[in-house]
Amino acid sequence: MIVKKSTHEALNMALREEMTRDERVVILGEEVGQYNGVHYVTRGLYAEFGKDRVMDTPISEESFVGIGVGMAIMGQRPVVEMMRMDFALRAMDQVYNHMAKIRYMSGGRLAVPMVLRGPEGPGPNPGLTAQHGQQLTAVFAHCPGLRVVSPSNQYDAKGMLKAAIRSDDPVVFLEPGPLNNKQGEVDDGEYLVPLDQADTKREGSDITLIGYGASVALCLQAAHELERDGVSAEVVDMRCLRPLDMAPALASVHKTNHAVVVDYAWQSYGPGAEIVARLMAEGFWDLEKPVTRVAGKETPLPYAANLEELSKPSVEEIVAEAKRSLGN
Amino acid sequence: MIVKKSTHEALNMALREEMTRDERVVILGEEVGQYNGVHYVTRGLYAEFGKDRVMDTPISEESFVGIGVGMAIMGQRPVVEMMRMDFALRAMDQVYNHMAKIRYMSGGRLAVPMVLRGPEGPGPNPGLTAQHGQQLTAVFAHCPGLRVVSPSNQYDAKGMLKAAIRSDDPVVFLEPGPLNNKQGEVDDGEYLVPLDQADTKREGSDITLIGYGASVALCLQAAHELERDGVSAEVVDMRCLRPLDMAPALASVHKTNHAVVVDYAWQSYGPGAEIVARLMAEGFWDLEKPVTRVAGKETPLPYAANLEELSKPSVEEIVAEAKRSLGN
Amino acid sequence: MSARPQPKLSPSPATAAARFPLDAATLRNYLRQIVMMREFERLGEREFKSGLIRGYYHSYAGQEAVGVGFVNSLDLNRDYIVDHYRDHGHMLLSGMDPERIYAELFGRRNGVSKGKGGSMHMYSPENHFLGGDGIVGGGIPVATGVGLALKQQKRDGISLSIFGDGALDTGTFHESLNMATLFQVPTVYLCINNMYSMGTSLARHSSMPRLVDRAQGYGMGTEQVDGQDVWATTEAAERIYARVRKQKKPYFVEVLTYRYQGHGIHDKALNYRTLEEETAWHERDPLKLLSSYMIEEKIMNRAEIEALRQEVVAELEAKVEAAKVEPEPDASELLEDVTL
Amino acid sequence: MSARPQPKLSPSPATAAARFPLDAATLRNYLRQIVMMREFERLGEREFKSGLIRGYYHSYAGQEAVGVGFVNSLDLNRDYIVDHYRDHGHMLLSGMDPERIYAELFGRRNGVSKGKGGSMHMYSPENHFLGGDGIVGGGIPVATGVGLALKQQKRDGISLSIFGDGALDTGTFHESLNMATLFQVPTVYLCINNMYSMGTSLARHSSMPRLVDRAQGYGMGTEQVDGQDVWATTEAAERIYARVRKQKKPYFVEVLTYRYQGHGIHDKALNYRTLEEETAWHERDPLKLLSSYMIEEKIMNRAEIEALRQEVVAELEAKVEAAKVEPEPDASELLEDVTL
Ligand SMILES: Cc1ncc(C[n+]2csc(CCOP(=O)(O)OP(=O)(O)O)c2C)c(N)n1
Ligand SMILES: Cc1ncc(C[n+]2csc(CCOP(=O)(O)OP(=O)(O)O)c2C)c(N)n1
Ligand SMILES: [Mg+2]
Ligand SMILES: [Mg+2]
Repeated sequence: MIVKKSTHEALNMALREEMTRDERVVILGEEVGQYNGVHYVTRGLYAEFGKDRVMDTPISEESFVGIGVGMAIMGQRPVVEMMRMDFALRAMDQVYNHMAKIRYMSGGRLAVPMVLRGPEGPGPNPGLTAQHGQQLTAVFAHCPGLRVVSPSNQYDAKGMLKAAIRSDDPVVFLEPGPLNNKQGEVDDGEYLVPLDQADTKREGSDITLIGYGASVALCLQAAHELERDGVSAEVVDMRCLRPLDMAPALASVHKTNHAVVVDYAWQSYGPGAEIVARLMAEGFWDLEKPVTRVAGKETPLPYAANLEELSKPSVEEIVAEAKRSLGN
Repeated sequence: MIVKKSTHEALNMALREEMTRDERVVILGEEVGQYNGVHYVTRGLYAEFGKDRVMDTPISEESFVGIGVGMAIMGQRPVVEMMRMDFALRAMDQVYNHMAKIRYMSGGRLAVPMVLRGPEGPGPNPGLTAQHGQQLTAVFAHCPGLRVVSPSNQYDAKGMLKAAIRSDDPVVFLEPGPLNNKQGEVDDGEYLVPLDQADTKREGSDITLIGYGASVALCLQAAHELERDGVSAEVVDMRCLRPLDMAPALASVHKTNHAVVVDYAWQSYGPGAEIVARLMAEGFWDLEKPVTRVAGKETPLPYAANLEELSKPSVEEIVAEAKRSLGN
Repeated sequence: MSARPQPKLSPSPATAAARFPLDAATLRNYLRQIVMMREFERLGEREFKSGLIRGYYHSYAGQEAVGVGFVNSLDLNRDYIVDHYRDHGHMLLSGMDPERIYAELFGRRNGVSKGKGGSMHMYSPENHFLGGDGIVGGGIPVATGVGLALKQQKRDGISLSIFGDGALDTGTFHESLNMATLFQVPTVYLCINNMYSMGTSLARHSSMPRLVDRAQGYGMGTEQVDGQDVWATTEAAERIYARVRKQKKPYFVEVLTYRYQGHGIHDKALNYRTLEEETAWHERDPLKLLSSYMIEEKIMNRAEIEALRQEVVAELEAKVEAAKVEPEPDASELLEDVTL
Repeated sequence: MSARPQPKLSPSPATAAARFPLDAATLRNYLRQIVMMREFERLGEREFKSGLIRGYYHSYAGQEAVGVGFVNSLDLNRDYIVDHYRDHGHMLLSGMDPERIYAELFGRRNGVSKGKGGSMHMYSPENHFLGGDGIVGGGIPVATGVGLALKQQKRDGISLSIFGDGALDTGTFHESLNMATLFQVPTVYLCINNMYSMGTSLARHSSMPRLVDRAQGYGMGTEQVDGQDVWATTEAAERIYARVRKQKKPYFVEVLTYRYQGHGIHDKALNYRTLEEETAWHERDPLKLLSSYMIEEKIMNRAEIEALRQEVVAELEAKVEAAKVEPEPDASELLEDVTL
């Protein structure tokens, strides 16, 4: 049945369903248990599943990610929460050198079926500032051995988190901060959304707007505005960053011959760069104009309300960029 | 006077000159002092400058990078060595959230004039394996607030390290591992190489090969081979990854209309992606063919000699890709 | 929760004062400082609720006696502070103008960090205040580096590293204290143990109930101090700083106190602690302990104290109002203070 | 270097053996194991020099009595090991076939990790050996997670976390031990203190000379053990494992030993230590202590011991030769075992 839920509720449904289905699924993180989760994702699970399945940790990110790795190679299915993904910078050695590499380094003798999840980017609330509102997608997506995904709506959030928990690969599950409290339709029944398929979220014929996570909503709004001006924009949600599924974007560009890539992350060396590079390699002959990017500005996230707004990619920028590409 | 030196000797000259010139310059790292540096870069400095200026640290990367930050905001000029840049994964929070951001977060009231340096990528010796031979260039280059540079020869290595030490910005100085023991010409006098200028290392008219760090040598070799087949290749050394200077590459592509980007890092979300994305945005109309990439294979660095070789970008791949681009 | 530490029973203010006398002028000053810090946070939280302050707000209310002892006893002409995010009280004690702090909280261009930092990220080199920090434990190595710089520069100051009980669970604490002893840095590690790391009580995040016991492995002097009592904190701070200055070696001190508010302004439920516990700590409120002593000793009477409070509030309200009407940063400032 | 710890004076083998008797068959087995480990490394270093092994090579020579006590005493049907990079000896003791280890060192497709891992990255789930690890301190949280999994799966094994003295300087050591006590995991933290972290002596990298003293802050049992003496290591291991199995709580043990070779094969100068020091440790060589006791007690004579050594060498040489002629991985394997 389709119900209306916030993203954190959708994620919570996914966790509850998977914990019920499989007792190897355990949650670790700061304030995930008794406190019920700072962003509500784990709400109620401590009461329901008890302290051995929903474990509150001290502020020891590197080591509790490593504990997750140890549990995973023993066949548990740990879901490790970063209160904010920024704090995974503390755990980067465990992510890059253990979680991602043990399968390969062991010649496939061990698997690391764990999920590292948490919110990234400037939201849900404003004013997160420089150390709490970063979008580090590219840092994860660069690392072979990981699967890296980021949903753009509530339905995908639930289905992808369930698929992530069932994956035998380590998955970094990036929850777009700005989406956390937003509502949308979710199926309250059993379903999975694959971890390796991009998805066209809106059909259109003149230009392709490409995003993932929170930037998909910007693309959809921009498409809406462009429509008023007679421009038909297609919106492709990349959704799965590693491995990156280019098929829908390439098919779309084949049709529209124009594209703009939209990203909350810092532009340089951000995920958008890889998407553009793939369009170059595989879509060049379809392009009438260069693909350009609208992304986060290249500064630490500033505090002042006006500066913070300016630092984020905006619908106006996307519309302007699209029009520039189309020559109107 | 031009002398022949290995890269580690060139770097050593830079350190010695700067430490002599400015007593605020101090070195911190594992085995940099009494042991004389695992890759010889700090050789002799402990004996010459003493233990207060060349400080051996325990295996505490996160914290001694943080100690560097604290010293830098107090006006010292710390040069912090990572025995291998892989170990900076341990220090990523200090790099991203402190070294890079304090200047901005303080509204410019503080500067963090420090250098983080060390070897990256699969070398100098073979068999480094998965946790010791990574090339994490893109992880650093994505972070606003840092300068990120990587020299491709001995001359640049010395001049850029000296400039990095004198910079008021925090600099991540990436020493290409494969270059460490290679020899080349260095000026034993005083000179600086700017931190924000790419450099054309070879002139040519048919195609542009773009690299940085260790991949420049591959490009030069490929250019040499292509010449035998009558193809004139220009080689551009990006050298400064953040900020990224596109001018020479754009000028070159304007002339050649063809380009291949070469990179030891993993291809997806690697530095090459950003270079391609910029060529797309700013060089599109000059391109006759799509720019493609030759990069590291997307696996942890394997141990077996044949697999390790296969995992690295090769001259043959570059030559093949160049010919494919040129349609011969 | 039997393992949860109770407020440390300490002598009454009168006994404490007898052991470590502070003169009337000093006590008046301390009282004013405590009132200032307490009221600063009250107004700040009010402005947060009114929407002018965004993001995070971590109140210092309840912990004021720690700052009174440990910040006042520094010599900020030569000493330096590296703080964590619960930093408003320490900034005030460092001599920073409340208007500039409010301006930062309001995101104004004249704020301490030009509006770019916010509550957790203010730096005032003039006041030798080298930042709050939003990363738990993130400032500990930085403070150690500040100590090392002082040593290398042959200056005779010390650095004060301030962090909470939660920071003891981070690797940087451990790595930094080991290096502090190896390198003999003149740094005081001040752990403000307010019994909680966000919603997690000491017993649930710490393998040992006494944090001094967790700091035994670093070859440095350690002690535990009552953080509700300005005599105790002042005595300890003066003694510890004198020792560190003389020996040029690091020191660890755990100060026991309590935060009255939630972890941050969004943490309202406080379902993780009991009313009894809160009440027990409020019994030993630092403001209450100090003011009742002063009344008893006839240094000030109740009316004078209330007048002082009103004077402070009026002063702060004026600062709030002035900061409110300051301009926001210019759009061009977005891309300043970072190399592009 | 006055603070540098000297080899711990311990009773003579005869006294040790009297306190904790081991039967002749056990001693013969231990002797064979020590010889095997020692000769394995000798041949490995030879093959490195001949160019067949590349990258890193960290010899276990000198430390064998640690493994004899602490690996043999595990029950590897239910217990697990998470090691660091100096792992060859422990792999042999876990029952892994030397040919497969050499094959890995030669980068062969039938190597323990299909030739992808190399010296530091071998994993044998069948032998409950869950890896070497190239990151100092990187395996400590992993071992803690293995312990937690055993607990959650209600299995009755324990996990053994092996690391060096240098790992005590990493944040993961500290974070993990704190959590081990909080979560009550059945994990033994075995610190092999061989007096050096690469070229840095204990006194230069550790704020306290005794590492047990640095492990007091985690609310778990700790002790220091003589690592040259198989009776001492066996006694300690059996007792500690029994305790951890029963109490289901973590434990920290520091074992004092010495590595004979440089840190790795490239570290030849050893300019950081003295011949006297080396000689003092060789006096108490684990092979020497054990064999002289066995000779004295007439369990084996010198000739038998030499025959044993030759037999082991012959066995290992055969393994080396067999591994040498194994095929290298197929090029297609480059992109296997990783999702693309
Ligand atoms: C590395 C990191 N992990 C998690 C957080 C989120 N967080 C902020 S404060 C806090 C609790 C810290 O408590 P404590 O150190 O006792 O200081 P207090 O808030 O009590 O003053 C947590 C978990 C963070 N800021 N940084
Ligand atoms: C995080 C990290 N930093 C640095 C290194 C380089 N390194 C490898 S081993 C080592 C010394 C470790 O000594 P110890 O822990 O005592 O073990 P031992 O080699 O003596 O067995 C160092 C510095 C590393 N592998 N990982
Ligand atoms: Mg606290
Ligand atoms: Mg050692």
